[in-house]
Amino acid sequence: MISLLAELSYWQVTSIRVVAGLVAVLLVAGTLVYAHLFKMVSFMQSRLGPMEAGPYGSLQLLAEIGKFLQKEDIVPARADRFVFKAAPFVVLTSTFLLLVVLPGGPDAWFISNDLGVYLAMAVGSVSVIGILMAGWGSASKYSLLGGLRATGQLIAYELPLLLAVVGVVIQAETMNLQGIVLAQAEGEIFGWGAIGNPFILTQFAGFGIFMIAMQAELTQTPFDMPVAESELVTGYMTEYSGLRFLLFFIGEFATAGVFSAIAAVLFLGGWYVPGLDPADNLFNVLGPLVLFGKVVLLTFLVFWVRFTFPRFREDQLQRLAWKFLVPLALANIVVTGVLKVAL
Amino acid sequence: MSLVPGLVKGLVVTGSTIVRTVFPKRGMRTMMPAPSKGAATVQYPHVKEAPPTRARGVIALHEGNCTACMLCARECPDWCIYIEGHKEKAPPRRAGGKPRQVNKLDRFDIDYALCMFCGICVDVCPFEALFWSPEYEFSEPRIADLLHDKERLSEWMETVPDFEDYESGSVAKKLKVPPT
Amino acid sequence: MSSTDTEAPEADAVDASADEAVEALVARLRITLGDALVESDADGGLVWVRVQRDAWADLANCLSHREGFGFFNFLSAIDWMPSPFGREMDSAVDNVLNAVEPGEPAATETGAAGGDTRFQLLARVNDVSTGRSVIAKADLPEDDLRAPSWVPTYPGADWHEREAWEMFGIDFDGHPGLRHLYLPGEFEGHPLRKDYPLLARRVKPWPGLVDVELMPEPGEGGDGKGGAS
Amino acid sequence: MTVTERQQLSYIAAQAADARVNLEIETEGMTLNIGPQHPATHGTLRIVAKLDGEQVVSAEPVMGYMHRGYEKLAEVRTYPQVTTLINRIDWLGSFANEVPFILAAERLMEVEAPPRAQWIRTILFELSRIANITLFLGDMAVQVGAITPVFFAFRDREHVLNQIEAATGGRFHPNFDRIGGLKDDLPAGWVAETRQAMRKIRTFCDQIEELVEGNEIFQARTRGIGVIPADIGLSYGLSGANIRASGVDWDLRRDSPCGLVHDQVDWKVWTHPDGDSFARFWVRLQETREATKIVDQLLDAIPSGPIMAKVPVIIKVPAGEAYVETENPLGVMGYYVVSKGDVYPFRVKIRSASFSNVSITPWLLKGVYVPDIITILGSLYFILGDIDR
Repeated sequence: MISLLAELSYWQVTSIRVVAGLVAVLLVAGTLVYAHLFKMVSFMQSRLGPMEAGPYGSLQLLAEIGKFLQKEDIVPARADRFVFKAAPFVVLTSTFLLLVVLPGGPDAWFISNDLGVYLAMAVGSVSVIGILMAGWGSASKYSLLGGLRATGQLIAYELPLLLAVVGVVIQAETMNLQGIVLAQAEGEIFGWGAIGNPFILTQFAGFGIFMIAMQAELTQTPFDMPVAESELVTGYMTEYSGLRFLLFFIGEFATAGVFSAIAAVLFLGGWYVPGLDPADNLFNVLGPLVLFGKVVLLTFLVFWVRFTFPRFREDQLQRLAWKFLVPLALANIVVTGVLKVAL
Repeated sequence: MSLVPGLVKGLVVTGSTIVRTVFPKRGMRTMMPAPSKGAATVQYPHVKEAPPTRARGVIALHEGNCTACMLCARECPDWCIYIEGHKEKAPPRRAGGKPRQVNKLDRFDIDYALCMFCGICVDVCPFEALFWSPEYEFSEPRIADLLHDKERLSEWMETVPDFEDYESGSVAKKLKVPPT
Repeated sequence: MSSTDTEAPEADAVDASADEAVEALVARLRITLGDALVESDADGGLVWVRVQRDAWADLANCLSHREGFGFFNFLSAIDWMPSPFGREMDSAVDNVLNAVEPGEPAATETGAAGGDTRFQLLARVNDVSTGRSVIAKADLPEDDLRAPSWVPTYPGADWHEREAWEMFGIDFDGHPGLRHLYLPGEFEGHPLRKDYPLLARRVKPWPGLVDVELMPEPGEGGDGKGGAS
Repeated sequence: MTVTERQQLSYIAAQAADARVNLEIETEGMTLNIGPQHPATHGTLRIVAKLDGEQVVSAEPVMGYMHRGYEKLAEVRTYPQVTTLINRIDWLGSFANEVPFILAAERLMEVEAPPRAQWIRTILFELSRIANITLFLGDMAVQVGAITPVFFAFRDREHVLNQIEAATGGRFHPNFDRIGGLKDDLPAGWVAETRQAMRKIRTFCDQIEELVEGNEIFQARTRGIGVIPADIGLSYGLSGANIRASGVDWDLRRDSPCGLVHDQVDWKVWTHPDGDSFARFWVRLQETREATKIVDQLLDAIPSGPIMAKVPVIIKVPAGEAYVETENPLGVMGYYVVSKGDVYPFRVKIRSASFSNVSITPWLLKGVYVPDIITILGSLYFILGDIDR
C-alpha cells in the first residue's frame, strides 16, 4: 500500500487522505449517533428510538441533517458575529487534527510522527478555544456560563489525561502512536506474550484515569456541566441553530469517536488483533475495521455511563480532578517508571 | 453502604434494561432480538393501543333520543354545546290518536376546541342521547374545524362500546347503549 | 373528623374534649388580645376567631409564639358583597345589572364568626404536633383597606399577602414589597372583588339560553346522574 | 422536631455563604433569568437569580405565566362543574385535587359518601399520588443530569394512569368525584389489574433506589443541599414530603382523616431528619412504596354497596363555611368554601401546596450555586398549575 501511495502525485495522495479523513470522521460519528444515541439509549429507556426513516430508522441521521440544514442560521443580535460563526469550525478542526496521528494499520496512517501522542494531546485542547469562543460570542448568559465551565473543566482534565498517557509512553518507549501499537502487538506481560501486551492489562490505572478524563474532555455526563440541559439549557450551544448546531453535534460525536480511537490505540492495541503478524498487509484493510470495532466498544462504555449517571457540580468535578485523578496518575507514572527500570 | 458501589448498580440497572428490551423473552434465553416487543412504547400510526372502554375520547350523539332539552348546554362548564330546535307535529303513536308535539333537533354542535372532556353533559342527559366513545383520532389542522355538528357526532355513535360489567361488590345498575 | 367517625359515643367524647380545648384557646387569646377579639366560632373541628384589624398582627404573634401554631397555612380575603353580575350566565339576569343595588355588603350574612364589613381577611394556621388549627378573620373597612402584615411572624405570608393585595386591593403595612404576584405589572383592578366582571362570561352569550319549551320534567331521569349510575 | 447536627451545620454554612458572597471578591453581579421557558421549571416558573460567579446572591421566583384565576372562575360555576376546573390544578395527581373540595361541599351539605365510595376514593387518591410522585422520582434525577430514570418513570407511571383511566375514563382529568359519592363503580377486573400495577411500581421503586438514590454522584449533588430547618419550613407553610423530610412527623392522612379511609389500613409515615434535597427525594421514594401498600390493602377490603348517597338532583349547598384539607401528593391542599345557599360557591379559596412550598425559595436559594438552584427546585417538587392555580 505504501508503494502504491508512493507512485501517486502529491495532490492525489492529499485528496485520498482528505476523503479518508472525512469518511473516518463522518462515518464514525454517524455510526455512533445511530448505534448509541438512537438505539442503545432507546433500548436502555425501554423505547425503540427512530423507526420511520429507513429500516429500523437507520436513515434518521440523514433526516436530521436535512432538518438542520433547512433551519435558519440565527445569530443573536448582540453576538460577536465572527467569533460566534467561527466557533463550530474551530471545534470541528480540533477533531480532524486529532485524526491525523491515528494509525489504522501498518501502513494506513496519515502521518507517522514520533511526537504523535504529544500532538494528539496538544490539538485535543484546541476544541476548548472553540467552546470558549461559542460561549463568549453568543452574548448569552447561559452560553457564557457554559463556556467558562467548559474551559475550567477541560483545563482540569487535560492534566490527568496527559499524565495517564505518560505511563503508556514509558512502557512503550515511544511517543509515536504507530510505535505504541507495535509495542503492544509485540510486547509481553512479564514474559507471557500470547496476546501481546495490550496496555489495558498493565496500565489499568492509566486506562481508568484516561477514560474518566476523556469523559470529562468530551463533556459527557457525569461531567457535562458545560452543556447541562437541565441547568444551562445546553450551555455554549444555546444560541446555535441550523448548520452550526449540526457542526457542534457532529463534533461532539466525532470527538467521542476519535478520543475513543486514541484510547483504543493507547490501551487496547489499536488496529492489532492477537494471533496475527502485525506486519501482515491484511491489516491495512482489517486494521481500520478492528480499530472501529474497538471504538464502538469504548464509546458504548462512554454512552452507557453518560445516560446512566447524574452530573457532578463544577466544584466537585474540580475536586475529583485535582485531588484524586492527578495524584493517582502521578503515582501510576512512578510505579510504571520504577517497574520499567527494575524489570 | 453496601460493598457494591452505587455507580456500578446503576450501570447494571440500565444495562439489564437494554438486555430486557432487546431480548424480551426471559433475558437472553431466546437469542432473537425483538425490541418492538420489549419496548414499552408502540409505533403509533402502525400500532394502536386500545383505550379502556370507559375512556373519554369523544362525545357521541344518539340523535333519535335527543329532545333539545338544553340540559347539557346549560350544565356545560365551558359553554361549548350549541343546540337549536323547533317544535313539530308528529304522527300519533297509535292509529286514531292525537298528533303529538315533538321537539326536533336542528343543530347540535360541540366545540371540541373548548370542551374540557369533563363528561358533565353525558351525565346530566336525562334521555340517554349522549355517550362517551373511546375514539380519539379527531384532530384537525384548523382550530375552527373542531366544531363538530350532529352528523359527525352521530357517526361516532358506532364506536361507542357496550358498558362493562362492574367489579364484584357493586350494586350499580349496568347500563345499555341504544342501538344506532 | 366527626363526620367519618363510626362509633358515636367515642366521637362525642372526642368532640367534648376538643370543645373544651377550643374554649380554653379562645379564653387565652382573649386574655392577650382583650376586646380586640370580636367573636369566635367552632364547628366540626374548625375554629374561627375574628379580631379587630389593629390586632391582626398581635393575633399572629400570639398564635405563633405562645400557642405553638407554627405552620402557616394560607392567608386570603373574602369579599362579602353579593355579585352585581347575577349568575354571570343568564343575560336576562345580567340585564338587571343596573337595577341591582350595588355594593350593599351582606355583612349580616357572613359566615362563621360573623363580620361587619364588605372585606374580611382570612387566614389559617396549624399546630402540626397536636393537629389543632385556627382560622383567623378580621374585618376591613371599605374606605381604608389596610392591615398589619403577618410577614414578620410568618415569613410564608409574603406571597399570600401579595396575592391578597393584587386580588382584593388590601394593603399590608410592614410587608417587604407589595408588588404583583400573578398579574402583569400594569394590570388594573382587583379581580377577586365581586364587582370585577369576569369577561369570559360576558363576551359570549350563554348557549343554554336558546328558547326551547321545557321538556317534560328533566328530573325523570331518576337520581340526577342520568346515564351514569 | 429533630434538627440533626448535619442540618444545623449546613444551615450555618448556607448563612455564612450568604454573608460571604460579595465580600471575598468584589465583582459585578450578573442577573440570570431562569425561565419562564426552561427545562427545569416544570412549565413556566421564572427565577430571577442575581449571581456572583456561579453563586446566587438572591433569587426571586416570578410566576403568573399560567395563572388561570380558578378562584374567580369557581364563583360562576355550579359545584359539580368546579371539579372540572380543579382537576387542572395539580395535573399530575388530578383526582387528589377533587377530593378536598368534594369533602368540603359534603360537609356543608351534611351528606356522607357510602363506605364503598370512600374506599374507592381513597384508592384513587393514592393512585394519583403514585402517578404524581413516580414522575418526581424520575424528574429529580433528570434535574441533576441523569436522563434515563425519567423514562423509567414515564414508562411505569403509565401502568397507574391506565388504571385511573380504566376506572374514571380520564387519564389526567378524571372528574370522577361527586358530592355524595362517585360517578361510577369500578369496572370488572380492575382490582386484579391494579394489584399488578402496584407490583410494577414497587419494581420501579427498587430500580430508582439502585439507579438514583444509591448513586454516589446523586448523593454528592443532593446531600446537604437546600437544607430546610423544620421551624422555618413550617413558618413558610411547607407541607407534605418537603416538611416530613425536615423531620416533622405530620401527615394529614394519619393525623386528621376526614372522609378518606386511611385509618383503616396499616401504613407508616416516613420522615427524614436531614431536611436536605436528598431527604426530600428519599421520603418521596418511601412514600410511593407506602402508597402501593395502602392501595394493596384497600383493594383487599373494598366493601360492597352503593357508591352514591342520596343527594338532590340540583345541588344547592346550604349556607356556611367549610375548610377541608387533605394530604395531597404535593402537600397539604385545602379548599375554603363559602356558600350562600346557592348552586354556586360564593367564594372558594384554594390552598395549594406548591404555592407555599415554593415560597421558601428566596430564602433557600441564597448562597447556593447555579446547579443547586435546579437541584433544590427539583427536590421541592412543584407543579406549575399548583402554584398559579
